[in-house]
Amino acid sequence: MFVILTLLMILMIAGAVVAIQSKNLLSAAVSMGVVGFGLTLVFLVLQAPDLAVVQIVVETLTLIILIAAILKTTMKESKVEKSAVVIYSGIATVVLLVILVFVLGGVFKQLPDFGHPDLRMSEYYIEQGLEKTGAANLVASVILDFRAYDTLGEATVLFTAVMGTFAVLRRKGRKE
Amino acid sequence: MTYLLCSLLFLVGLSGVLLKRNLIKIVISLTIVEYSLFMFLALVGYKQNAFPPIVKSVAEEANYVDPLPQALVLTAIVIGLATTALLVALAVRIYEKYGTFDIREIRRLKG
Amino acid sequence: MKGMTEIVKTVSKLLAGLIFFYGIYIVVFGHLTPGGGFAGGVIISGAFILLIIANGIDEEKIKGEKERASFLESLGIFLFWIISIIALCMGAFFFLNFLGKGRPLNMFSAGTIPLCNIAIAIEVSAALCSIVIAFILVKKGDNK
Amino acid sequence: MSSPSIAQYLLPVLVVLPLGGAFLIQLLKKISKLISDIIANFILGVLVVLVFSLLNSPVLVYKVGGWMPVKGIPIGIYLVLDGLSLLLLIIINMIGLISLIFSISYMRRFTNRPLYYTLFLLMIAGMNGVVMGGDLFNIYVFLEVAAIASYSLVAFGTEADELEASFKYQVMGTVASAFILLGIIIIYSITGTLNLADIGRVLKDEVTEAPIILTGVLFLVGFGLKGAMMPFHAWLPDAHPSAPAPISAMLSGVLIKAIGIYTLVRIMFNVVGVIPLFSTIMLYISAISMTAGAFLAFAQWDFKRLLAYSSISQMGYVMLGIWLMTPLGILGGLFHMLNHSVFKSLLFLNSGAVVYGTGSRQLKRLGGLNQKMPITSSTSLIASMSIAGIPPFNGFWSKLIIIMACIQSRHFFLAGLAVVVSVMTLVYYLKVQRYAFWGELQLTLKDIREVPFAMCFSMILLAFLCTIMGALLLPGVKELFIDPAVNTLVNGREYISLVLK
Repeated sequence: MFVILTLLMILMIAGAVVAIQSKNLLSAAVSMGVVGFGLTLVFLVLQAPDLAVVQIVVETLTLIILIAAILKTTMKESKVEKSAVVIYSGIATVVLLVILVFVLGGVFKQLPDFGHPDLRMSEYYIEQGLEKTGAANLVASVILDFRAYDTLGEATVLFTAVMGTFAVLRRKGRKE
Repeated sequence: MTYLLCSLLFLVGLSGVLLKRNLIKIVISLTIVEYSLFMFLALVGYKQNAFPPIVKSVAEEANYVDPLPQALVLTAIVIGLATTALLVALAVRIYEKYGTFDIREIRRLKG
Repeated sequence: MKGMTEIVKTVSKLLAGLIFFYGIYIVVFGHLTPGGGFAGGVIISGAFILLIIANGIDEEKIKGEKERASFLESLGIFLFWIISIIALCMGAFFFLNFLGKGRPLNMFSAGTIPLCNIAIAIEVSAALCSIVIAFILVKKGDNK
Repeated sequence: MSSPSIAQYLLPVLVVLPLGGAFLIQLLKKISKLISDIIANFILGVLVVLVFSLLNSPVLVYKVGGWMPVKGIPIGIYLVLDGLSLLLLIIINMIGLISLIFSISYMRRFTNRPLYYTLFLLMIAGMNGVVMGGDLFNIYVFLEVAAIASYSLVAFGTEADELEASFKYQVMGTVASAFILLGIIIIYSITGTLNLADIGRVLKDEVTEAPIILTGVLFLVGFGLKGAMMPFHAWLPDAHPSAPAPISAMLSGVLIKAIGIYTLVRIMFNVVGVIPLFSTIMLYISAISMTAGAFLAFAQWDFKRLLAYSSISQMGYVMLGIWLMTPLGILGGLFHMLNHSVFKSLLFLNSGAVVYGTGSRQLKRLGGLNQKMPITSSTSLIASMSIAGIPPFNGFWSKLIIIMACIQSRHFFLAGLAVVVSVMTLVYYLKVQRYAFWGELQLTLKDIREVPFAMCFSMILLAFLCTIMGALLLPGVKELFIDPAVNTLVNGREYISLVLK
């Protein structure tokens, strides 16, 4: 299990690097799809079937929206000339990220190690989940009963995004 | 070790946001940053050789994976979809107005 | 936007019904099997999007569709909003699961959870359909 | 199952009502053109009445879903109302109502009014959800609701530069949310719970551990980006000017406080506990914000960009007050936050009136407006006086308290800096008055008229507030408004025992 997880993660990182560096926008979108569907497999390996179902479907939809936008505009990446500014900012960012890797690495050692989480709030969800809410799918009971207020906020986020997309994509913003 | 790989993906996405000039590339890098956070959340909730959080029968008392981070990931996935949809809508309209996806071009045209 | 070849059109007509019912299955059994309001809603919207992309659309007819989709979306989230405040109006706590829990492990068993799942599925499927229709309606770079 | 007490009843209504209103507007928008105005204004009016009825209530804790704690561990999501969130609620809903009245006639120039009102109500609901949230992930979700609504409202005019400003604002906002989510995940993996009070209880002694310091830094970066603190302010001078005037009044006056400053202060003071090193870092950040914001504002010729930079500088004042960590400093910071939301939104509404009347924001092309637009120029004179800290108006009192707090805690350099920046603020607001309102009337502007009644009414209301809010420091009134907020911050970790009693 552990080996599969590491392999999948390496695949996702490779897909991410290709997505960012590729010249053609369509191939960038497709390699983003690689990262997304790799994430679906990671969810399956981590015993999270709920997430795999939602992730695979939402990933397909994100790709549809992204590729629809790319086909409407242009596929070629803007030409990146190697000016001094680009190189300096590149080096500065790489140095910053290397420092961040060490900081995050140091901190993650002190978190409860992988595979043995210290449950506190969710012990109750696991023991009393079925009895108190009647739902066999504990994740559904957490989403729609223990923390239903989150899901109301989150459905509102989707509603706001649709209203925002309508506001941005309408033909004329101002009347005069 | 797995947390380190996950933070590597976060940093690759973050570097894409900081370095890239193309609007669509920035949107893709932001999505990759969000994917790494979802993975990190799922990793935090994982328990060694435990069952997925679907109760098979009322009687037996199996040990399940932690359902709370999975609920958080479900919410975060839809928030990520909402943000991406709005960002891509903005990128399409910006391309329509400026004719290019390149930030430097847009800043020059904006004047 | 013109549709695709004849083969794709017929296959998409056959498949769309299947995907639609699979989505409904995921929503209705959301509290028993993995899935739920969100996954099922997105699958249902996938069925509609497949039909739109495969068969192509004419601009005017789809504008009416977009209005209906956004109305259905507001209706869906309004239903979910009403489920959340019914308990508040009855004097109990906000978002209380007031319906009976029923016998575990069968369809009518989790109080308001299946109703919430259905309301969310309506909202999510209508929302994503209207987003994709809005993207398709954007003309290809008309005014600079 | 004990049902909630009457006062507790109002907590969820403050979030549910604007949400319901937003969905209702989208359902009923076909009935008549006025329906969305009526619903939106009615709901915000009810909200203001509810907030003022909650004034001197004790700390209220509302358990959503009726889930009582098990073995002392909170299970569901809590809504917590204490002094600090009540002060923020007053700011959000009062300025929201006044901006809404202003936008009744201002938004005639824009298409699709119901969509505008829906997004406005969603922003109000999001901010109310953030301010009353007692659960870390719940604050993140409602923060996203308010943020996404404000991204689309900034791009509401779909002009070329507005779209670009909204895109830059959204990219930086999403990066900020990613950092905040990373912080939340680390806190969850350490403490195993998401309830703010419970996190505080679990973290009681280990405040100097590496993960907690990293989470502090992540929250500083994330909420700093959302609140446009100095190193992360790049999006604000583009986003605020390009938004429609009532929206930039809401963004500058309310959003960066409720999302940026409130959340950072709540987590740092009440939950994690402030390390002395952290408060000195914040003092430096606020000092830089204050001075750099003033210098940048000094050089602007666009009316709204000048106001945007001045917001950054005034936010520096607020944070300077709060992060002195002394009762007097916190009093000054919170009182300045209240005052700033009033006079900054008045200034943005004035800029909207000028744009509505003359059609341009460039100070060079304006002049002598006080002959043609008396109400706008007189209210903007009052606002400029109070932001610059001239005695009778409210800005003077809060700046005075902040400077006294700096002296009391022996930060003489910061006190001097605050005085210098206050003088600079006076200078660049006089520049605005000189070029926009006094001076001779430009030939092109001969035929402009005063703005319609709804806009004048809201400007006069805000100007009236500017004058009387100095009285908030009187002994009788102070206990009602400001003291509960100051006490929640002064005895920081009491919050945990209050919520989990």
